[in-house]
Amino acid sequence: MAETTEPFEDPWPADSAATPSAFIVDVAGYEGPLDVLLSLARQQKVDLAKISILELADQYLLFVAEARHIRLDLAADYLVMAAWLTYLKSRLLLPEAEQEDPSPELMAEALQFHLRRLEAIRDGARRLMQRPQLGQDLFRCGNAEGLPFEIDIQWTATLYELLGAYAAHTRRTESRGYRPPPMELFSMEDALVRLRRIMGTLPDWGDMFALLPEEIKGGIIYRSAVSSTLAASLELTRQGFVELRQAGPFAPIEIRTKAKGEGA
Amino acid sequence: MTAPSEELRIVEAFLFASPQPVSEEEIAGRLPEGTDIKALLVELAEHYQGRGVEPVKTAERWSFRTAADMAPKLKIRLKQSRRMSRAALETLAIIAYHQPVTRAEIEEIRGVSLSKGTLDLLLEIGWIRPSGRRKVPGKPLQWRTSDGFLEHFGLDRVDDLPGKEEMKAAGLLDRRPDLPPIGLLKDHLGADAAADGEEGDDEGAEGLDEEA
Amino acid sequence: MTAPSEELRIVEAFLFASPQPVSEEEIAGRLPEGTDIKALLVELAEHYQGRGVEPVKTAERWSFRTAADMAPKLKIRLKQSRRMSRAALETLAIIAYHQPVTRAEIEEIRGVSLSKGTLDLLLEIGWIRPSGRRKVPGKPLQWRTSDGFLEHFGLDRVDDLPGKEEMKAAGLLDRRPDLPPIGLLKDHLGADAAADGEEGDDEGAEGLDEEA
Repeated sequence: MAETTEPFEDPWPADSAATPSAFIVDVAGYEGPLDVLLSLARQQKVDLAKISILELADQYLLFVAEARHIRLDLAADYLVMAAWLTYLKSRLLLPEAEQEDPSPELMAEALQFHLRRLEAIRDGARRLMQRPQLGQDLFRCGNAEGLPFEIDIQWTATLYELLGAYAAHTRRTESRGYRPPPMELFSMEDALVRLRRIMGTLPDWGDMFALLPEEIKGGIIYRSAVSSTLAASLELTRQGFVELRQAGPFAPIEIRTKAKGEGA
Repeated sequence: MTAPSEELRIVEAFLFASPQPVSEEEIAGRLPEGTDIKALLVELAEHYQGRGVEPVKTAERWSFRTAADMAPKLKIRLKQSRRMSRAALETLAIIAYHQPVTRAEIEEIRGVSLSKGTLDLLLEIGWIRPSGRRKVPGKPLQWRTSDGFLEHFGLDRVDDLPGKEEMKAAGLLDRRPDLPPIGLLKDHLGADAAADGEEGDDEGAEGLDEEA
Repeated sequence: MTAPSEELRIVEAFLFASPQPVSEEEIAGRLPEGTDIKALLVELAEHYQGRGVEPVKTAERWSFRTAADMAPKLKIRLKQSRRMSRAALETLAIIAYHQPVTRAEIEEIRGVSLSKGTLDLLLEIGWIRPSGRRKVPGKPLQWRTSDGFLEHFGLDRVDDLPGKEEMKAAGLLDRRPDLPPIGLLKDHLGADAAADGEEGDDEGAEGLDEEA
């Protein structure tokens, strides 16, 4: 079945080029001299290890000679191989007199090895391509949904960052400038503002301390209010806004707005 | 188990390999005419009953999906670390240094109002814990740092927080007595307090920095 | 048929849902420690025997694939497969069987110089990858096949290549010097050899036929 579904072109022209004449016309169809040699060797239809190197050399030299009639620019590789085979052939034909190395037998064996190796690779490539291939014969899951994922957030902070934040906060608080603790006591200024506001509405004498704010009766704040109000009243008297009187020691101090026109 | 029929195998492979869910018409197009597609799909569903994957029909089209209960087992957990915002860090530092401390006190110390998420976040991370209620009107919850906090920051005890003693000595960490409300005084301070409050809102909004 | 174990269901769902083939380590990470992964995979393969899809191991990783004999039924033929030149195919086979192998060795085995586009093409398809440099003068780059190659041809390991054992046994994968005198003669003819290389380039350019 793999044959019928094989989408690759059949890349080996060897079988179709089985006649010698086809070789000559179609030099470009070969991938180098080794390719030609392999094709020629296959024509001997014997095990590549037992191939007749002499016959092979003759066939190749004939091929090159014929090919040169058609293509004078025949590639160097072909000519190198032709030269080498001529040399090998001459060595093989000579009686084994001198022991030059490499011996012609060894050279012939090397050529056989190369041919066998190339054929093995071609066979491997063919078998590889006959395997069912992904996306062509086999399919992976077309719509794999993927793996759901969940993100674990890990909050990180170093001790240095923690202290840094606190220090920054401290610095920020300080940089707001010096802020005295808010005055808890009733200040002279508070008393002045308050007395000025109240006095306009009081036509007659009244107990000065009865005018203090209701909500601060008792405690240190009340006492501060008493003293600051007294001081404020003295100041207002000096300015001529109010009059003060006291019937006797420890008697209530009375206050009233100074009548208009009476002068200071 | 009987060997599956050729038709069933085709349906199975087709559902599996198709890039999109396939309609019953499309399935029929792959099979000899007259094949009972519905029966095949029922057979397929039966076969996959109780397995890790199963054929499902959505919007009139079929596909294989992992069984619903497999989702937690397949989940990939990605860890992502995030840095804390300045507001959260500062809040945490204040709790660490001033504990036990109420929300109102944190706001007072920071001088800005606390965004809602900040304490929640710290609680979720496990760095703070509630610790009883303050015995004042409204009984506000008090906060302390947790053992998780000590562990994360490599501390044995809260007292090991460096600098605390020095800061205390400088009076920087002293809590001032609360002021009794005096109308006039409040009026004087009113404007500044309001301005501070606004700043706090802005900062609260960025309670959670989104940093990669 | 007995109900599949929870572990088997997880393996099944995991292989199915993962966009990439998964290693046995990755599978183990999803299961309780000490689970016999190999036994589970054998069990899974048994279950899918004769069905339309089956678990396969390629490049040491597992995934589901449609059964090979389903091919004709599934063929959609949306895109025509690339046609590779003989040079590209042989080069791929040489890299596959002889890896790691240098460019010079590929040329020696084929007995012809390699056009530039051939390796590029195989690299582009994602079937080969460079793999270190040979420790000989010139430090030539060596080539190997990639996991993508194994996956495409459904091979678990390079050793599973068809006929590899026989080739090895016959000594055909041994490294041998080039035909000695030929090397010498080639050096003499350096200039001509370069011209030949150019011709090779032309051929390489048509290595990939784009057929609609």
